[in-house]
Amino acid sequence: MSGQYAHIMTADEAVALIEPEQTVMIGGFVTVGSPHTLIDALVRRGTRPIRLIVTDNGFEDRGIGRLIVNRQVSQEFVSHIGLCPETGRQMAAGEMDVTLVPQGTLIEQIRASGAGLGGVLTPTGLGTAVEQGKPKIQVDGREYLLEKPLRADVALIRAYRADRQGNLVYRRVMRNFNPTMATAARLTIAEVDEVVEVGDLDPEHVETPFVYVDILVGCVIR
Amino acid sequence: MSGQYAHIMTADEAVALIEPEQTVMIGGFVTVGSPHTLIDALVRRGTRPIRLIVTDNGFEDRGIGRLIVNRQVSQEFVSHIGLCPETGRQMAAGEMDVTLVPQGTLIEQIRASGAGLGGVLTPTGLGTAVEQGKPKIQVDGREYLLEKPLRADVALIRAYRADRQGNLVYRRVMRNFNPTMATAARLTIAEVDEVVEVGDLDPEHVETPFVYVDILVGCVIR
Amino acid sequence: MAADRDSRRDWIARRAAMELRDGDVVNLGIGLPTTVAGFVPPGIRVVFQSENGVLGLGPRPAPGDEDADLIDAGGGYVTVVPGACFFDSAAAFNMIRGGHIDVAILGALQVDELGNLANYIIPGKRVPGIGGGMDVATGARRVIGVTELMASDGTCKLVPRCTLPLTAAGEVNLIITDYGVIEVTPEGLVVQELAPDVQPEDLTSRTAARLRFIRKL
Amino acid sequence: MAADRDSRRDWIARRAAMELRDGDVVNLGIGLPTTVAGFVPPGIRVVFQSENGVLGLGPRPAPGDEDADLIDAGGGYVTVVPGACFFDSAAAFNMIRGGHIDVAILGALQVDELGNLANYIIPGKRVPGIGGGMDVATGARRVIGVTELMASDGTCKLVPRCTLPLTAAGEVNLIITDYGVIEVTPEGLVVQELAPDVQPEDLTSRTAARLRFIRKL
Repeated sequence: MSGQYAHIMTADEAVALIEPEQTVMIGGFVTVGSPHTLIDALVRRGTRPIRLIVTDNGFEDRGIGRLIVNRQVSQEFVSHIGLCPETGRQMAAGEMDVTLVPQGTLIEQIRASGAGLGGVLTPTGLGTAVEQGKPKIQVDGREYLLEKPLRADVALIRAYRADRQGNLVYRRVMRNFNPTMATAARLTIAEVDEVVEVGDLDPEHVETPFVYVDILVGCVIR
Repeated sequence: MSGQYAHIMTADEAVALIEPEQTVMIGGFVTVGSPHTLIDALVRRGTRPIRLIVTDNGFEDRGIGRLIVNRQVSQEFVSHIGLCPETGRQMAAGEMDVTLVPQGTLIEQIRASGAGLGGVLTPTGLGTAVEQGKPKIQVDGREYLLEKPLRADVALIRAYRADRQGNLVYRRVMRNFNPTMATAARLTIAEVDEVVEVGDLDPEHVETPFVYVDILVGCVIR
Repeated sequence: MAADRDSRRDWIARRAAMELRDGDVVNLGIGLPTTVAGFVPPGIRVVFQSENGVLGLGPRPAPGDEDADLIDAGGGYVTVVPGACFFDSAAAFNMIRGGHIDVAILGALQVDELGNLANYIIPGKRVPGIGGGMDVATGARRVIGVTELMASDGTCKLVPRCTLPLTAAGEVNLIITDYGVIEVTPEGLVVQELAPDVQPEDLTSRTAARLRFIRKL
Repeated sequence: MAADRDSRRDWIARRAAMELRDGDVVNLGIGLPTTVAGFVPPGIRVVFQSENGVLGLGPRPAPGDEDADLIDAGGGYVTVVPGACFFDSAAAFNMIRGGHIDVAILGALQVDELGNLANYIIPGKRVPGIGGGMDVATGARRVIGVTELMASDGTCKLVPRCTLPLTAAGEVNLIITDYGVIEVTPEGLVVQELAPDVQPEDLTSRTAARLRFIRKL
């Protein structure tokens, strides 16, 4: 964000900024730390097709799985889909293009993009199906897969508290992919429990500096 | 660390674990966040030659520069040496092998090592003397330098508070290279203001998990 | 060997827990591996890491005490012990891939003479995805595969070469099954211990993998 | 052009500050660039980042109010403004290299027609090292080079091609000197503005770099 304050708006207003064919990152791990208010608004709006970068699809009736069930997703990079069987059905039917990524690779690919790096050199996936079609790079006699950065048009993330500038703090394992995704999208929309005044967050404990956050949306407890 | 508690010892006992020819990372940025008690103990002990990985050399009479002036350093990876002219003199005399590294590359090289990654793909240094002798990798039509991971035998770091397990918290810009260096050495020795009981640090605010910390040393305020 | 499945699985988990050393940092896979936490011997204190961002997992919370923001990588509610800490996924996987996890205990669909592990795709069934398993198997200092020897379809999971898609190549150090404990060495598989009432032939007759026996068992 | 050096440098810094937009995140190099912070126009709020791990730098502290753990990348004591935050060097350089800094204002030893910047090695003098300058020059969205046109040895710092070792290749967008403001475009250098009392010939007679003038100045 490059204004003095982050924009505060409703979830419906925020997700209206997502356009068809865009790539959207969504935080959360098995629905914990997912921005449910934003996801539900995106389901209501029905924007399609969109491409997703997520660590898992949540459940068919909660979290990211709702977007899958609503047939809004044409393509995704994802690590785990087991709790949302609809994904497998749409894959098998050729309706969704799903790239499975080791979770530690996926988070580094997102980080690389936000950090201006050209990719990730990881040993994970060597000797497995994951290595297919990817360059292998030798460094000091060891082999690594080169995995490319992953960037999004919009990141939908979840945090615990924000100040009006957009500085964010998290709670427990709500963190997961959220802080990294915040850095890797052109537009980052954060769903938070509470927005406090600038100066009310301890500068020692801010985990996402406000430069990464454009829009704040209140969390609707379901 | 793989014991239940970190070892607590004096700075002199701790630096006695460093052997000649070893590579030592030392945290701090222009002496702020440097483990001065440990550095001073290492100067007293006089272990030489050692190799250093540091972001700067501090001053000739304070911080890492004291090791240079005491002629304990044969080789170093470093980003800035301007405040410690003795470095330049020993370089010119062929007494020290100094590799200058862009600071953002240096911290990523250390992180890569601690994170099990094969290196860093960075645009920084392209078209400059930094690129000499290094592989260039094309990713999606853009060029990056491949910079290798940097690993140490021992990391000497500075934190603010620790619990007895070795969980660490920092204060203000004391952080700098310390949290990352903690992850990238076989043995990590942390100099801290205070050691508290396990459970007395807020789990939301621990920045260096105890798995990275082997030894705790009290900070001597000078 | 105990006849009922629960007892056999408990034996595997208890035996795996005996591999843990005081102070170990441990990552447990989903399913059978998760149950290992319940068998850590008295006097041994280990710390459990979960790749969704917590070091210092405690037991399941009592009903009503669940924290909506505190689950493990299997999606179950957990607690934390004193000295725990939280971090994001990037830090969690740095810890894993960087070799800072002492022991990973993972389930297996197949494991072979080379220490190859296959544990994420069952042919003809839904693909659950990869998750953190590849990183954990690749990064942990010591990888222990735990599994019943025989799959429910009657095939043996200990094989000369995995035929299922691999999770990690050559990373498994020890295999603990309901028939015994098998070490993966550069010279092949070595049976270190047989489960109670198991004879060497019970094992050799079921697997096509080449086995050596460490001594008269 | 003001005759005394301090006034000329103040003009450069004030002019550089006029390039800042409300809400910009700004990284300032050591020396002349640091003084830009004192000239930010009223009504414009910018946020200063320092690569040693702080976003939201405030003014120098009053004597006696220094915090030993709070310096900027130049090593001077600073304060922070409300809403500031601290982070480690890895996060600081991700912010820089990842394009999250709107404007970097950097000193120059030489700058050339291609937007190449040389600002870290003076031949025959001690090598101070590289520091964060290469990352800042490479990563910031907009790079403004600020420098007196003439070096103390009488040579011009604005050159057709840098002869000193480069800090970054082709990254400078705007050059602000005590003779005027020069934009680096794909078609070469374009003088956008002359300093007070400077004539086009004052500039063209001193530099061998090819200059176009945006309009009658």
